[in-house]
Amino acid sequence: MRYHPLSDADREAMLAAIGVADIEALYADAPASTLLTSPLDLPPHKSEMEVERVLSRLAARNVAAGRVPFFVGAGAYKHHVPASVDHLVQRSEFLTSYTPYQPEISQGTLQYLFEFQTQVALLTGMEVANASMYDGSTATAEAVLMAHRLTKRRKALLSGGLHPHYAEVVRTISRLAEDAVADMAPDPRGVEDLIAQIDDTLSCVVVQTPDVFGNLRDLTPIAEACHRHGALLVAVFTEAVSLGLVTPPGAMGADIVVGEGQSIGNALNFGGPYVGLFATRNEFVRQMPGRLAGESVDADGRRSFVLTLSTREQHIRRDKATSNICTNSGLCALAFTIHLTLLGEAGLTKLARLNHANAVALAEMLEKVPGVELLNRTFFNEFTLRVPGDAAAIVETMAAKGVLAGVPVSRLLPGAGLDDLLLVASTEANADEDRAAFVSALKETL
Amino acid sequence: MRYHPLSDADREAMLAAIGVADIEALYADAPASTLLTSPLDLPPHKSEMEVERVLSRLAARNVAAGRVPFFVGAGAYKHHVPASVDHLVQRSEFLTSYTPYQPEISQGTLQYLFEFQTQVALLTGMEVANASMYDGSTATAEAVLMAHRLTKRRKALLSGGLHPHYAEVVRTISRLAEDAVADMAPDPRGVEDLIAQIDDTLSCVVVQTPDVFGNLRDLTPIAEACHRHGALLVAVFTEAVSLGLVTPPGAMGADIVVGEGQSIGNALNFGGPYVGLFATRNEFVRQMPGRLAGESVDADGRRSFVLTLSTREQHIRRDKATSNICTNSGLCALAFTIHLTLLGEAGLTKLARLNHANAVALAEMLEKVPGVELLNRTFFNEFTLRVPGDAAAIVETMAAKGVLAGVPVSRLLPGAGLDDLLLVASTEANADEDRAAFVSALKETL
Amino acid sequence: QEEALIFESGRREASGVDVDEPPPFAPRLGSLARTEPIGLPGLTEPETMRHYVRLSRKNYSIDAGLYPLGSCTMKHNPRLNEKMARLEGLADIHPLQPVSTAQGALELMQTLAHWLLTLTNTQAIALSPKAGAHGELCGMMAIKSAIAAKGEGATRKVVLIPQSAHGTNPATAALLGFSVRVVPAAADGTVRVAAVTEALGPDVAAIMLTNPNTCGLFERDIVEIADAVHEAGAYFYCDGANFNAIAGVARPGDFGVDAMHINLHKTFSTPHGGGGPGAGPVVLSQRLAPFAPVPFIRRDGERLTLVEDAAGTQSFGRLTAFHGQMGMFVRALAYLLAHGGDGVAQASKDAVLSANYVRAGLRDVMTQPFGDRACMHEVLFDDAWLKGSGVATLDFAKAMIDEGYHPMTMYFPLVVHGAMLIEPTESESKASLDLFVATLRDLARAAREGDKERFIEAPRFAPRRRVDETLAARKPVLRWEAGD
Amino acid sequence: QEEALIFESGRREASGVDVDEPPPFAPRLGSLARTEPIGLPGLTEPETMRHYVRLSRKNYSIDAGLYPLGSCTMKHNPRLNEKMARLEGLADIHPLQPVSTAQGALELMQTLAHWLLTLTNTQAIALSPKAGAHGELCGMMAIKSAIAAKGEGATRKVVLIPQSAHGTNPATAALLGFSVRVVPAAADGTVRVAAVTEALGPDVAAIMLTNPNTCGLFERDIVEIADAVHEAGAYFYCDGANFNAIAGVARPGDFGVDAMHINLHKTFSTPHGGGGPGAGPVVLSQRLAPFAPVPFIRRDGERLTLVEDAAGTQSFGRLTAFHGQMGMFVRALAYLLAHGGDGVAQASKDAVLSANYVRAGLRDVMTQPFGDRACMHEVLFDDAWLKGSGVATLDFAKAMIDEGYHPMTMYFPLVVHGAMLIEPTESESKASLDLFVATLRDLARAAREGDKERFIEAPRFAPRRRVDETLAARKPVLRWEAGD
Repeated sequence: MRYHPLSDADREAMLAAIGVADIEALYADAPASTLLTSPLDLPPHKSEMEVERVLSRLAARNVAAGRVPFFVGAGAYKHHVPASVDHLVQRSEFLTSYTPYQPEISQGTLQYLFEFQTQVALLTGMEVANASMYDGSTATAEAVLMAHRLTKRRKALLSGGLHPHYAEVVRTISRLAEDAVADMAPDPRGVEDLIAQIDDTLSCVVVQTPDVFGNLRDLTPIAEACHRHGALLVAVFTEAVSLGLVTPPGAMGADIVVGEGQSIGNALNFGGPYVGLFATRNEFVRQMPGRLAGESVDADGRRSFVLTLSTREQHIRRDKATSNICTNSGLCALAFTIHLTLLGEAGLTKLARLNHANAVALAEMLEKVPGVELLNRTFFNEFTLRVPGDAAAIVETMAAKGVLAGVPVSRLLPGAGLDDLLLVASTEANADEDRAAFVSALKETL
Repeated sequence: MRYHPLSDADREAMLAAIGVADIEALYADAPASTLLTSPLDLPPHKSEMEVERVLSRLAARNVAAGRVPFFVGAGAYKHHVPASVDHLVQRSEFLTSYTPYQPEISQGTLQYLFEFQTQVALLTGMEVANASMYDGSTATAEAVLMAHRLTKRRKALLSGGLHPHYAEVVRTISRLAEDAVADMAPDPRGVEDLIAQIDDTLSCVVVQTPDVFGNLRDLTPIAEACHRHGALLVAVFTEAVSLGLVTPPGAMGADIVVGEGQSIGNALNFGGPYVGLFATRNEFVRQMPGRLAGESVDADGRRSFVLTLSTREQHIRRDKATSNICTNSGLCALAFTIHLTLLGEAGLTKLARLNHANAVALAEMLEKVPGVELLNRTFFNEFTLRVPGDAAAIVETMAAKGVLAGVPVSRLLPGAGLDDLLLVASTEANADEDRAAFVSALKETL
Repeated sequence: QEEALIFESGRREASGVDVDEPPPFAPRLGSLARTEPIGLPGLTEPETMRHYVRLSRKNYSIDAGLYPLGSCTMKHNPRLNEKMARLEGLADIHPLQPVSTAQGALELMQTLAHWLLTLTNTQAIALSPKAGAHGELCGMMAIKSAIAAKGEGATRKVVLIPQSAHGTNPATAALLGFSVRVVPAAADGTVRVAAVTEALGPDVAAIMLTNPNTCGLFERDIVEIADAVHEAGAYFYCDGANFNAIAGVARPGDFGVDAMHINLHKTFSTPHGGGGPGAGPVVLSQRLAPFAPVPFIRRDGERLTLVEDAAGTQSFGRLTAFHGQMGMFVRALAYLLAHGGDGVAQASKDAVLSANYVRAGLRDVMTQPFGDRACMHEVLFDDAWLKGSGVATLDFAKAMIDEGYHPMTMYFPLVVHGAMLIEPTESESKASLDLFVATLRDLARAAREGDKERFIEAPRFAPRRRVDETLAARKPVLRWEAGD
Repeated sequence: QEEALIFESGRREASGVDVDEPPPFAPRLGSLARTEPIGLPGLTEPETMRHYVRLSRKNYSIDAGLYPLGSCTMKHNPRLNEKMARLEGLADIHPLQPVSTAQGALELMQTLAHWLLTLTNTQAIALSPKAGAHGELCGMMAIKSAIAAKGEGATRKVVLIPQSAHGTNPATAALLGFSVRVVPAAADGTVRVAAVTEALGPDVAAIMLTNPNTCGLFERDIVEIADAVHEAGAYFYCDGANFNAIAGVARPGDFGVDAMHINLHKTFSTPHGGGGPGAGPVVLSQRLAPFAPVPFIRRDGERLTLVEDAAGTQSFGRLTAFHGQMGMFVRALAYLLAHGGDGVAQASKDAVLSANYVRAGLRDVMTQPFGDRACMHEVLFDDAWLKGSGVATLDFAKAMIDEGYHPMTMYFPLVVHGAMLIEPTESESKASLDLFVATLRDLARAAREGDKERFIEAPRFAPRRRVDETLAARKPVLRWEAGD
């Protein structure tokens, strides 16, 4: 086996040194009844060529986003990732290194995490950020738990514009952790009156902008209402590129900002791995979950980076930790920080502008299609259409024509009576011909 | 521009430091008539996404070997390259490093070249090998020139089984260097009487095994005849994998062994870059072209590697160098040596066996096709068929059916009256279904 | 040369990406267009390459050396797996595109599920957990849901956990509102059934046990413990962190496990990546199967469908936005296909063999807390042998850096004084193990002979000497600030 | 830790590749089956990864630092180009598959040809040369063929070459049976037309000139020289090694060049790869076009065809087995498309600007052989300023290693005593150039202040100290031998 350096002769020699007759003897503590006596019904090892063949065949049965006019978003976005990002992420010293608990031989990882934290803080307009979470949805759940710890209250209010998956994740963990959740109704036009629902029982209000329907939300009055009632405002985003062009949550009074970082540096990957972003105010840092890289000095006085404030974490506090999370999303955070370094402020701003321009161009074309209504007054690179008929069926028909038109709201909110709504996203990856293909496939379908 | 670190402000500051008003002033020595006054008619810079789009479209217009039943050989072979090979070759420290003239900071390159040289020597059965040449064909031409230098004669005899392109390369350089070449007729069955042509005017005889028609050639009697007449035997191979299973030229008395190393570690690449292998006897080393890595010690006495015997090279000897070659095929040699290290003797032997087995299986199926004749008594992974009709037309028809059946001899030897011969190669990449597809497409075509 | 921060070397106007300028258009941002600059630095592409390549060269990695990290399992990461994860048809697909256009992806997930269920002899799987700790949460959520379904939610509020457990276990239990009751270990480092029986009661929801345990030992009472737990109406959560010692050799389902997460990076070699991303699928017994989270895959003749809505099922709900760590699934499946059933078993056995070989090589110079007995895939030493030398476990570990090694796991498990937990994995050659043992013997000799400097001052030859962690925690500097 | 040779760490039976066993079959090897073992060592995949990763870490690279190598042009290698060269439809195609199945490949080569012809204002191109020196050979073969076609083959046997030329120039001329006549340079480092006229005669076949020349200067008489050469019935071969100073700014065709090779790695950034592979397409004037080697591409309506047979044409024949370095063509074209016409010109200008900036930064501490005048993309210093310091050019260069830099080009061109030729390229930021200049100033100061140790002992902080080259050459050990 190509992956196993030990030969049978090596094994013999090693067994002799240990002083046992065979490897089985080393499993002597295991009850005999639990040791397999015959091989499992699994195929034997395969050559590299054969593994490639099997997986390539599976891959060929999927429609890759880059091969068709592609408008699917709702929390994950098709963006171009520079070749240098993927090259660097595959450097042995990044790919195959361990969590940087030994700072002397991990400065590479620690410095990029420190840079990542700073970038996330700047992007969100917050004071401090952690070294990443699993993804945007789990980061949102952790934000709610953090708000509970900070306010010593245990009830969250979720906006009707929050991504339904995110809301479900919060509800699931809240129910099982025996915390309370209040839900607003789905809010396709972004007009809900959240403020009227805010009272002194809430630990936090969770609002997304751009919301799942694409609407930009002004968080400032909501933040003020929260703070009047001793609650925290948790702001959520699922499209990090939007922050290049819109007012950041930090500038609107958010206390905790969480979001999905996939769209900078990371592939779609059918949903994962992604990278959760998490930022807050300095005063809350000791209740923040996740890892943190901090600056220090080494014995020679040189600037050095090190994981810090680990007393919040499970391997020190065990049943009193801020979270049970043990890993972050290191390599995805690396991809994010490299891509954002490549972009810089100038590139991110331009990229966001191009996204917005493409979405506006598409919206203008679609608004003119008879029977189709654009629900959004504002949006960044995604918007909601009301279509004449079942959006899911329309998407399926258009897929058969080679156009992936978007996400039917009924897939995210089944049974909510929103079957005629379609979420449509457009990024820099869409060219003129993609938009034309969308419009013509839609017209044929309606 | 993403590749240019200097900003306009930087440029201004630098011009000021230099003391000139603009960059144009630095071109003052160039005659004004030669400086362009308006931009050339070339497109402006493109985003990475756009470059990918252009090149992907071109790529999509080619039929990739891995996507069809594929039997094309004749000097370049479709083999599986392990993923780790390509990963390692792309390590920054290999990919973007310079020729190892500074051994103190180039031990990585120098050690793998030393290992490569040893592997090539072992594989060919020779005493010493260089650090690689451009490819097999240019290595062959250099071998002839080396034989001329060693024997002080200037006439080579080329076997009729030598790859016609290789023969052309030798003839071209010989004609222009005013050396002589004697050619044997094309020899599809490997039965030519070379020995009768050997006399005291020859510097060398050039014989390929497996020859271009796939026949294995016993070099021993030819070597003896050469040596009787003071000539050298130059042995050529185009399929390095064959050396895992057949008697190496070194064991048959060859004086210089050259060949193409593409099939170990390197992609087909439409013909290049490839890697020429070059081995010889110790006594001839100072007339060998190309770079050499040698063992030495550093000032602390540690084993170290260094480019050596460079007095043979053009940057020292200028018009008396062994060759005008200045680069080798470093990265392709690296791919070769990594793949061969992964294979090892055990893996190479097995791989060669599987190649041979697949070719035999295919030959047995094709021999049974009515009207088709197998010309070879012996072969490794490639053989010659006589087909009823024009082989080129048959190949074209089969290509339209999605089978790339091989190389018509007429493409290599136009006008030689061998239009009904087809070279067919089969490697480990061919599965049962590929062979079945070949046979059925051939039957349909005939 | 020190490597500047991007905030020091970058410029606001520099960019390593060229973006096309759109034709003029009317924005639809309402009043929410950004008005203030972000403050982000940019680097051109050449500068970016150099920055990260230089940073990377300050890191240790498996590709460059052995990682003897007990319980963390740093093994070889085949590059084939990286290549497969980047196949366009697997990397460039969206979690919400029509399932009719992603049948290959679902088939891949089903295939991985089949392997994991077969290797564990369990009946259902939740693929979506994002990492091991997330898998623990998933498994304990399923248990809590099952208890609630039986109407015992109010009474069963205790989880049994041995002191040697990973910190994630009590953290997970606490997160779900359980209180933790510690189960003591016997003198031989294992949990005996008697201790469990003693701790069990009608208030117990579950036991969380790691097997092989964190001392590197197989829990020999495992079957009896499972029986006792089940008899008491509780569930058996098995921490699968050490599954790599037994995969293909024994099946947790045969121990009576109700739920177990599988760290794909530990057992099936998805890259650790400097701390993530992980993936922690959870296998479930028949009893817990109905409570598995959404989404899950259903086969409908030729067609695979995704069940994404928990309504109308007993599913406890959704753990994360989409379907899990697909990129990791691809890598793990590539690993499994490449190894085959035979290779997986061999990997486990070689891992155990290598750990015992290291044990045999060091047993006369270092001390083992539970005596010199066969271990599983990792071997545990304590610091009794360092007593009086003035060298602590930490110093010894830091001295390993100067010899070209990453330190072993230290001070874990907590139950052992000055613990040193060594896991060589199956990826090391005998020559590599021999060199490692010889180096540690040499260090041990030096420690005992009083060459304190070599330890207290270590590391001396690394990119950094010891870093002041106290300063970092006391005066946290967690981001760059202008004018720093 | 030292890294063993694979012959020391590998085993005959070990392999990092799994190969399927074929069903039994009757071999067709006749009497030529291998009977003796090869003696090759194998390593498993984990060992292989570690071996080469560790080796790589002993190398300097562009990605890790500046390479101030005059005349060798080590610039940034975009990873996009690597990605494009690996597109399945470009990497996995065979040179002899039907041209009907490779139309995209031929179109790509035609597109690259169009760029190169436009940038040089020439009329034909030979894509097949494998590297710069091979391109020289190609160009000189075309010239020799043209001369022969005019019936002057027997008389025109001399090639004019300036003393400062690359060694490949005289080597190429000699290989083709020409004798070399050296043209002296003027005191300002350039070749004046008078010197050329003096050397010209009816025996002269060609002049081989590099422009910008190897002293980093633009040959100001270039047009007059070309006219004189043509008037004398000879041809003008231009060594294109320094084309990167003028690409997009001036066109060799406008100088009167008849043939010029283009080093794709120097000008268009295909990676140097530790010494290759290169690619050296040659552009040709109308006068030489008929003699271009096969294969070449012909457009036949929509269809592209390959002319592979020289018969019936004036082509001088074939230079190499197939169509050239396709993998390098892809990279170069990706570079060109990305840069665009504007970016190529900017690259040339920035390269010249950066070289002059380094000149401005060092002109008061180092000496220039031809006075302080504007240079092209590289700046040349001599060792006059080191006189009496006991430090030679070599020592100075080796001391640069200890500062984290690759040495500059030394002792070339030969016409300058103790030459130091510095080419920073357009890929360095101003901050990087400033640091480089500051470092060299510091070293220069140390050399002049007599801190000899720092130079004579250098390098002290590299993977190796100075290597004994004499020993290597006197007792060549060119391969590993058992029992070494």
